[in-house]
Parts: sequence; structure tokens; C-alpha cells
Amino acid sequence: MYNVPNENGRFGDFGGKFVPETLMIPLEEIEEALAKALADDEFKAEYMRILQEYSGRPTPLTFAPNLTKKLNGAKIYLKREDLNHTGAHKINNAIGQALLAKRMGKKKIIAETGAGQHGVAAATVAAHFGMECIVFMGEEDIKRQELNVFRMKLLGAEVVPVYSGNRTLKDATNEAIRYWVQHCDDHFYMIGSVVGPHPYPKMVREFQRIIGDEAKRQFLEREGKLPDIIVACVGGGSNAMGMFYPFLEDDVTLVGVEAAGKGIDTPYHAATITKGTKGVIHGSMTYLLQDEHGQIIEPYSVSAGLDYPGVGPEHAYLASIGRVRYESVTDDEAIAAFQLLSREEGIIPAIESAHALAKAVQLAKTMRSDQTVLVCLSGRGDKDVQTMMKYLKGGNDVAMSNRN
Amino acid sequence: MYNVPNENGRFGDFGGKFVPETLMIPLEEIEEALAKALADDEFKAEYMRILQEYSGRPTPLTFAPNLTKKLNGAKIYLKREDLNHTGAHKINNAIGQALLAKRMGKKKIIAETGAGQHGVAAATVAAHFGMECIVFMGEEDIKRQELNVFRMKLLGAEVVPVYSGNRTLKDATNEAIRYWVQHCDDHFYMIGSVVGPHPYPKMVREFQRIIGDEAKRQFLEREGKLPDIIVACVGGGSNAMGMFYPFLEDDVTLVGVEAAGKGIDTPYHAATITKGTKGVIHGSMTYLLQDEHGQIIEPYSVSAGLDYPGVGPEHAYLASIGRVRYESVTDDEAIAAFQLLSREEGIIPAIESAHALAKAVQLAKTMRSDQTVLVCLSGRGDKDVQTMMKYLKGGNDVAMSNRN
Amino acid sequence: MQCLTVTKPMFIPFIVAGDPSPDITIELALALQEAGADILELGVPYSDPLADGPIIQRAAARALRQQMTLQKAIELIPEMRKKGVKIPIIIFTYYNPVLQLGEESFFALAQKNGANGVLIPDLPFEESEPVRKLGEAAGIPLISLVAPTSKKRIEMIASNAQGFLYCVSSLGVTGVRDTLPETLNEFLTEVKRHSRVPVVVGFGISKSEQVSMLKNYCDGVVIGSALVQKIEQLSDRLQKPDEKEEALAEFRRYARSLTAPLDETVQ
Amino acid sequence: MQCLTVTKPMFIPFIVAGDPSPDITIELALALQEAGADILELGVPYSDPLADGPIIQRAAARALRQQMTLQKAIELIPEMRKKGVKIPIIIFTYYNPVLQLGEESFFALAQKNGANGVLIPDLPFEESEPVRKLGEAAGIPLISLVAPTSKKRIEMIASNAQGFLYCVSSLGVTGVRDTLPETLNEFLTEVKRHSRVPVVVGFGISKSEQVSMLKNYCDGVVIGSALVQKIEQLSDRLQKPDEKEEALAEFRRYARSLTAPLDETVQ
Ligand SMILES: Cc1ncc(COP(=O)(O)O)c(C=O)c1O
Ligand SMILES: Cc1ncc(COP(=O)(O)O)c(C=O)c1O
Repeated sequence: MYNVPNENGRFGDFGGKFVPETLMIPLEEIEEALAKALADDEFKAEYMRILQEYSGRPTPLTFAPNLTKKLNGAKIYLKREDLNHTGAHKINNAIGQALLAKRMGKKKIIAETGAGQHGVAAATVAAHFGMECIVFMGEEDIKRQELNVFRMKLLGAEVVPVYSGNRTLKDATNEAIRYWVQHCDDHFYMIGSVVGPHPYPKMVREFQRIIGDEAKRQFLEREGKLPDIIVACVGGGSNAMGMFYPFLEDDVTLVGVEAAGKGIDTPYHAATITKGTKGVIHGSMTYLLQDEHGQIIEPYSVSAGLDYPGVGPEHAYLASIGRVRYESVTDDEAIAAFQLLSREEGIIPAIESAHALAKAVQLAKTMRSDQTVLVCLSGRGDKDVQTMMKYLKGGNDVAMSNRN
Repeated sequence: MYNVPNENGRFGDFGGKFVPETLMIPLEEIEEALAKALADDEFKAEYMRILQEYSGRPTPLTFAPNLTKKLNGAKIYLKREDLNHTGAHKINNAIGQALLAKRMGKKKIIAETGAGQHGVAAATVAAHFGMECIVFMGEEDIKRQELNVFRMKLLGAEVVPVYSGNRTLKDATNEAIRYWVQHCDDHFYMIGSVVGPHPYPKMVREFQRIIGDEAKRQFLEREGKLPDIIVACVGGGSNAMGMFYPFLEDDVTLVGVEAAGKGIDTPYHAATITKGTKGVIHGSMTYLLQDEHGQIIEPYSVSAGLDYPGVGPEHAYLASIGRVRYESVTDDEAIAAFQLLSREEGIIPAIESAHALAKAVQLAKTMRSDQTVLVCLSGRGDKDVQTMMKYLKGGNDVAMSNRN
Repeated sequence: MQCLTVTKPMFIPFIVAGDPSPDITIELALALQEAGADILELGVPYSDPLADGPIIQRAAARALRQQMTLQKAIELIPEMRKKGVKIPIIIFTYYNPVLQLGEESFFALAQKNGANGVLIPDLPFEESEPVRKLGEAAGIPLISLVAPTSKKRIEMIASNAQGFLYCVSSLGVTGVRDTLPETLNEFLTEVKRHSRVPVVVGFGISKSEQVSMLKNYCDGVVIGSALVQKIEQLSDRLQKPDEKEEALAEFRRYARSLTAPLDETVQ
Repeated sequence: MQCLTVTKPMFIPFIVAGDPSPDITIELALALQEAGADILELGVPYSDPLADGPIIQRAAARALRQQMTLQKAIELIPEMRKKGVKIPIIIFTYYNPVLQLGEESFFALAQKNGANGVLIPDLPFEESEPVRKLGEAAGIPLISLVAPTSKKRIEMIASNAQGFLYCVSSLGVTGVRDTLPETLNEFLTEVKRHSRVPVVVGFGISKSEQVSMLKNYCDGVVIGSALVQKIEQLSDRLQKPDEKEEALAEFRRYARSLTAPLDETVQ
């Protein structure tokens, strides 16, 4: 039976708690509170109630008839996390952690954010639960994501610019952890993916498994069987972990898709599992992009949500035992998939999710029409329209053929 | 029993078909097809299936605990049309009309759009149904809504700039009708609200009543009674009509909220029922903003979706018989409500919906705690964040008090 | 006009009241009469003319800038008469200005000023009864339109037609068209079969060849956008006292050249 | 160093290897020894130093630009010895560089170059066993930290402590602090109760008054950011041949003035 992490937060060699001593007790407190909460029917009912009444779950399973027809291969289904409140799967986790924070008596939330998606989710649930929220965001990202910054402020969050390092997500995470070290007595640190020290990878998985649980039920109802392949994008890996987890012991091929940026043979990618090496980042043993001296390397992807130099330790583990296949998709392939889904199905996917889609398209083409591929559509692409506009105007048009 | 429109498409004095002779038969064809479709269980099942599997219905009914507490009056509930695919109630209608178009063998969709919301919905369903889509949009609006224009193009629609008149929604609608007159043999005109000639006001109501049908069931489940007051914003009036219709014969106070812009005593508003006079616009007898000579006056509102000089004829009728109360809310009040809901509940509403909310807040304050107000949250505010950013920076800050 | 008898196909020009100015509209009407016009359609400018193409939209915008209104347009009729315009004059207006003036006031005004007919492009037969009745009482016929899409409606409309029956040549709005539909002759023949009144055709007619082809199938042609476009071109000169006469002459020649085929044959 | 005996509270300075350059790091170490340092903490620069505040982050960035690495930092030790540094030297490094070098290679290298201890701020007790064992085999103690939040963990950590025990003065990262928590004395007393090794305190100590207050409750003070900030200020002068000596003297004087209270009293 699949039963990781162990009591030390280890997924095989991966995971653990590589944090300053100051955080050991705060982490232990979260671990204890989480264990109790997950065993408490009232907690689970409250979590489900908020998912339903506030965030709009269950999200639908959508068959993609046009895409399927066009590819002439396997049937393609989409799990529609884009229809969640705030537009991505991130809210599932934010709701779970906020509920836990409330249970622990914490009234202040710390979060890190890159593109702003987790920041918006955190700010949203903080508003909903009447908590304070402070979001750390790299100064570079703040410039690139002006609208999400304003959105967080509208929601009442304080957005703190981070000037250290390269001023992007990795540095925002460092700074969030530093702030937490100083304020761990009354703040709850809400991590946005299945990364960080134990129990975060496990906790976020538990709060994202609703994706896979729902999808499994829905898929069985619709097709009377399980999908042949499930595909999800992997930044930190929370949507993928949430989707995969309930299928780990089933006979289903699971494919995680990393961002290959300008190509995994260039320095410009974020393909952590494909090209990274083992090490410690943000409190966890996992694969990461680093130089020979162990200095962390800034990743690159057109997708801000996949632009992270580490990856959740459970993914490192699943890669190491061969249960999940990890592949990668370039910027150009993802952008083509972004346009394809928009055009064919009237669904503009998040550019992150478009990575999963691009891989699904490649796979489906080679499959039989009685086979099925399930894609986790982790978020909506409205946030990316501006970037795409620039990208496609910049002579990088890979598939645009509008009539005017 | 409430039973309008009659066979001539009249809601009392209002409605009808004031169109060039060329369109009379196309309208009759739609009327016939609609009547058959609405009597056909298969059609209805297909419509419901797409709403559920594609657009994510039912949308939740969300209690607003913080707002309720803050106002210390009636309980406030929100019907969450913002959680629909594409972010507003507009998709309900677009799906219905596209299905009807398909049934009629039409493969090309014409639509008009102001802010771009209906244009995006039309482009979306056209992509989903594999139809062509041509969207008319005033040149001024194209400039103001660059992102939505790009979104429509991504979805495969052709966006045609309209240079006539004031180059906004009214003119885009004229131009869409003109184009339809020329192409009515193989094009289906998909109107975005309960306006236009018969059978459009009725048809759009039928495809939007899902809002009220769901809300009624959900509210009864949750509260064991009907709400005391229901509030919805009124541009053309489709979200309001969809919400109100199933409650028309119940003992529920219904309040439609128009945009008062800079004030109904200034020339800058869109309060059609409150300040308009009877006349014909876009094929329908209704209230509209016009001068003494019958020339139509350009309306004004901070909200692009309420910025329409006419209103659905059924609203004109409901106003005339006193069944629905129509009130208005200024830009400033709506913006304050926009910020209030963001801050208090973590829900950024469309600025259109914020008009309804502003009125609900005023009403709830004067009510008892055992009373309830239901607000139709017609759409999400992501599309408005940019406008709000400009507005609030422009010294118009009415309630912004972020810490940084 | 209620019992119009037609010996040769009529020339029915359309111009917009107030374009480029009220005074010049009168002179243009006179010029058209001199060019052989049988009936004048006097268009009332409207902010939202949804049956009109860009040429007439622009003319309406120009006329509105001249403060033209429905009432003022009607009041141009006696002034035209004073200047010698003798042919019937039809007021062409969208419905909303009529509603705002009040339907009864409108007919009172039209009657008082000697209008000979009314055409309301966005008032289809089903919505027209009250207006039609008021018109009948005032002795002012409401001109009906039929379109290529009208099909089974043709008989109903034709059998109730007053004055003359206006056939819309093709799907679409007003404007100049290079080609007219091939099925137009059949459509006209069909309409004539049902009509008790003269059948005229309009929308898109902008060349003498088109007039030449159509004259055998109808009792008249309406020419609007082509003339309005000419007025637009001549607009500056029409407004300069020393160039006006020459511009009017050019306009007259243009109208004649377009409609020359009407004189050549007898039906 | 494994059986450190303390007669007066120790002065334990922290500097970053390679800031502002490898050569000057050696001279700064010597200056600190002259200023009375008892143990030197030699920090290895890291791209993501999440236990450090802005001052040490900036120093690490400067050192990384000098191509400083874990291996090169360790290899500075024999060069320091050559120049006369005699006090024990502790390598302060984040865990990831150790992992990349290989834990065994790391200890081999540390042993070969005469390091006297290792401190890894992101390797808490629970994760430290393999490293601790390798250190024991190499005769290089792994210094543990306890924090104000450690509570029930204090006993476990203290009873397993090697070399000395590092008490984190307050919640937060390294940096200069104006005030230290009022409960710090109690915390130190509690730690000392459990510890078999000397107990030192660090994080935020940047004033002689603080040193003066703390010296009665601990066996030593770690001063990092205050010194690193001084180095940052002196950086330009330290790198100019003709100003270097004077800058070193100023650095020495500053270090002395900060730690003067340590000499005044005997515990
Ligand atoms: C829509 C979407 N998908 C995926 C991701 C990547 O995160 P994860 O790998 O944790 O699912 C993000 C991160 O912002 C996101 O916004
Ligand atoms: C979110 C939203 N609400 C309301 C409206 C107004 O339309 P209606 O009055 O037809 O509901 C619009 C129009 O674009 C809209 O986008």
C-alpha cells in the first residue's frame, strides 16, 4: 500500500524538515493540528461545505469533443479546476490551510507568490475568514503582475515587495520563511504548493486530493472505467499531486509535465525532475536546479506558475520509484496548446495547464479511439492573456491565424 | 397568472418587433424553432448537460457572513454567477442560443458586445459548437477592452470594429443588426440580453431563468423559506430577468438596480427606467434615454455592461405594473460596494454586480436579522480590476485603505 | 396619390432633410423634380438608422448637426411647394421620432403641411395598424415594404398596401450595390401579382444599367444612397453661393443620367 | 575544542568567507583574533540563506561574486593558520552545498584543512544524525542550535550537543537588533541547566550594552551582522592597498569596543 510520507515526513529519500530550529516546534504544532483535523468529521465537513458553497465545487469533468475529433486518437477529458473561485486549483489548498489556521487560533496568514495566483487565493480566504494576510512577492514579479497585486490589495492583503536574490518566487519564498521565523508565534504560513518542510507537502496533497477524488468518481460515472492516462502540469506540483494521488494504486499511466522553457538543453527551463539534481530547497529534500556548488539556479518558463527551481518531494519520490512519468513541454508547445484549446473548445486555459494539455495532445494522437486521456486543467487563462498578447505580437506566433 | 409576452411579443405596451421587413421571417423562424425547442425534452436535457458539464452549473448560493455581520441587518446571500465559465451569467444565454442555432442548421453566429463579456461568451460557445463567430464592437470599446478583444480572437472569433455613431455598444448593436439583415439566410444573431425584437426578450429570459430556478431551490434548502428581497443589476436586464422570473408570483420584493453614473440628475447616467421615456430601440418598445426629438442619447456608467440606453421590454412592463422596483446606484456607490465585497468576503464582483450589491447593502441595513436579501452576483470582477486601478488612482478613492 | 396610375416607371429619389442644410434640401428637391422625379422621399435624420448603410448614416449625422428634426422636416414641405416642387412628397422616418412627437400630432402636422405619404422602415405590418389607421384618417398613406425574405407575407402586405409598395431589392441595408440579386426579377413579378398598387423597387440601385434592367419589372425605382453620395461630394460647393448653381446643375445631370433609361421605353 | 573549558565568556565573531575578497577574509580573521576572538565562525556564502537577514544576504552575494565556494572556504583555513590565526574555526554553511560536495567529502576536506567544527543552520536535530556521525568520525563537532521556541526540545538538543550550544536570542533571522527579548535571560538559564557544553548566544547582538547584559548568563556571544555590516562599510578601503591597514585597525577597534564588557568581569 502506498503510505508516504513516514512520521519524519520522508517520501523515500525525499522530503523531511530542513529548517532553522526556530521553526521545528511551529511545524510540529501544524503536524499535530493537521492530524487531528483530518481525523475530525466536523473539520472535513466544514472544508467540503466551503469548497461547495464558496468555491463552487465540484468542478465539472468536461469532454473535449472538437479536440478529440481533430486529433483522431484517444478521447480527451478535462478536469475543470479553472472554474473554481479565483480561477485555479490553488483555492482548494488555501481554504484547507485557512481552516486549519483558524482551528489553531492563528489570525494572520503569511503567503509567498510568484505570478500572484496563490497570493490571490490566500488573500481571498483570509478575507473570507476575517484574517490578516501578508503576501511576499518578488519585486520583479510585482512589476510583471500589476493586476494581481492590485487584486490582492483589493482583497485586503498587504503585498510586501522582496528585493533579495533575483526578486522572483524563490526569493519571495525565502522571505516568507524569514518572516515566519520571526512571527511564528501568531502567524500561519500558508504554502501554495506541495513543497516546503514536512508536513506541508502532505498537507497540501490532502487539501488538493479533492481534484482526483472528484475526477475519479466523475470519470467512472461518465465512462464506466478509469482513464488510460492522466496528465497534469508540475510547478511545485500541487495540482498534479491532488489529481494523481487517488489514482496511485490504479492501473492508470500518470504523466507530470514540467516546463521546458526554451528547451531543456538550454539554460532556460524549469524542468526540475528532468534536469535537476537532489538537494535541499525551502526546507525539503527534493530535486532542484542548482550548480555544482549547490547554489540554486533561477529557472525560466513563459509560465510564471511553473517557474520554480524545486519540486514537491513526493514527485521526486514518485519519479524515483517510476510510478509517475515526468516529461517536459516547451514554451512554444504550451502556447500552441493554449491557442488550440481556446479555438477548439472555447476554453482559455492557464498557460501552466496548457503544458499538460500539450503533452496530452501528443499522447492522444498515438492512442486508440477507445482509450481516454484525462487532463487536469488547473486554471483559467485570463491571467495570461496579456502575456500571450505580447508573446504572439513579438513574432513568436506559433499558431495564430485569426481572420483579422 | 403571469403570462407575457403575448403572441405578438408584447409585454403590455412593451416589446414587439420593430424591425425592417427583411427580418420578419427570420424572427418568425426563430420564434417557431424556440417554441419547439422549449417543448422538447431532448433540447432541454442537452442545454442542461452543457450548462453542467461545460459551464460548471449549478453555481453556488453563498452566504456572506462577514458582510451580514458588519451591516447588522438582514442576512445576505449571493447567487454566484461569477463562477460560470467565462465569468458571468452571459454564458447561460449564449449556450441556449447556440444550441438553438445549431438546431436551425445555422453555422455562423453574429453578436454585438460592449465591454466584451457577451462577445467572449458568444465566441466561446461558437468555438464549442464549431461555429463561426463575428462580433461587432464599437471602436471606442475596442480601445478600452483590448484584453477582451484578444480573448475573442483567441477563441477564433472575428471582431469587427464599428465606426458609426459614438462607436460604443448601441452602435455595435445597430451594426450587428445591419449585418444580420444582410446575412439572415445563414447567420444566427445572438443577442446578449433580454432586449431586441420578439422573440429575443422571451428567449433570453428562458435561457437565463436557470439563475432564479436554481437560486429558489437552493434558498429553500438553506433557509427553509424564500428571501425577503432579491436584488439584481439591470443593463439590458438579462441577469435580473433570469433571477426574478421564477419569483414573480411569490411574495418577494424584487429590486432592479440601474446605473446612476455620476448621478441621475446629471447627463451622465444609464438609468433607463428611472429617467428614460417610452420609445423604440433595437426593435423593441421600451424605456430609453432619448431627447425630445426621439434621438437616442449615449448613456454613461463606470460599468461597461450597464452602459446601454435601452432596457429589456419586460422590465419596462414590470416597472409599469409595479411588480419590480427599479432603483439606481452611482459609480461611487458601486465602487465602494466592489471594494467592500472584495475586502469582506474575498469575492471581487463585476462592477455591474457591485451595483446590485450596493443597493442590497443599503436595504439590508434597515432590515431585521431574521430577514434575508438575495443578490444576483452576475459576474466576476477580474475584468474590472484595471478600470478600478485607474479609477482609484485618479483621486476617486472612496473606500480604499490598504496598508501599503 | 392614393390612386396612383403609372404610365411609365417612376423615378423616386431619396434625400435627407437638412443635408447639407435645410435650404439646400429644398433646392435639391427642385433639381430632382427638374430631373424627372415622380415622387420625392424626404428622409428624416435619425441617430440610429438601422436600415441604412454608411452613406445615409453620414448624411443623417450631417443633418442632425444642422438641428434637423422630424417636425422641421415636415415643415420643409410647404417651403418646397412655395419654390415650385409639385411632385408628391413622402416622409421617410424611423418610428421613434414619430412616437416622441406623438403619432396623432405627427399626422396632424403631416396633413397640415401637405405630406403625401409616410414610410417607416422599422414599422413592419404587424406593428403598423394604429399608425395606418391614423394615416387613413388623415388621408396620408403608410407605404409598406416587402423584402426578398417576406415570402408568405407578400400576399398579406401587398393586399393591404397603400399608395405604392416598396420592394427591397436585396438582403441588407441601404447603400450602393454593384450587383443586384439574380432572382430580383422573379421577386418583383411575384409581388406585382399580389399588388393592387404600383410596385417600386429600391436599395442599392446606383447605376443606369440597373435601372435599365429593372424598369420592365416594376412601376418605379427608388434611388437613395447614390444621390446622397453625390450630395456628399458636392456638399462644399452647394454651400458656396457662387458655386451652388453649377453644383445643382451637376446634381441634376447626375440624376438624369442615372434614370435616363426610364424615358426610353414605355412599359 | 570538543572539551572546551571556559573561564570568561567567549567572543565568537562571524564573517563571510570571500567578503569582500578571500585574501581580506584572512586578514579580517587575524584582526578578530587580535581583538580577542575566542572562536571564529566562517560563513560560507549561499544563494538562498533563509536564516539570514539582509546584511548577511548582501555579504553572501558579494562573496559569491568572488567565486567563493564551500570548498574554497574550507581551504582558507590552512591559509589563515599560516598567517597566524590560532583560534578554533567553525565552518558555517547551509546544508545544500554540503550535499552537493558530498557529506563524506565535506568532512574529509574539513578534517584535512583543520576545521574545528561545523554549523548547519537548516539541519535541525532530527535530520542531523548522518552528518553528526560523520563529524564524530572525523573529530569535527556539529554545533547545534536551540531557539526560544524549542521548549521541550531543549533537553534533547542540549543533552546531545557537541562543542558548544548555540542559543538563538530571539525569533527571526540574523541581523542587528536594538533590543533583545526580556525573557532571554530565563531562556539562557534554562538551556544552561540542560547543557554539558558551553552555551553561547547569538542573533541580533550588536551593542556592547547587550554584551554587557548577556555575559552573566552565557559562556559566549556570537556577533555576526554587526561585524559584517562594518566590513561592508569598510569594503572599499579594505581593498585599497594604502588604506587597508588603517581600515583593519578600525575594524579591530570596533570589534574590541563591542566586546569590551567581556574582559571586565569574570563570570
Ligand atoms: C493555474 C496553475 N496551474 C499550475 C500551477 C503550478 O502549481 P502546482 O504545480 O503546485 O500545481 C499554478 C501556480 O501558480 C497555477 O496558477
Ligand atoms: C457581469 C455582468 N452583469 C450584468 C451585465 C448587464 O447585462 P444584463 O443587464 O443583461 O444582465 C453584464 C453585461 O455585460 C455583465 O457582464
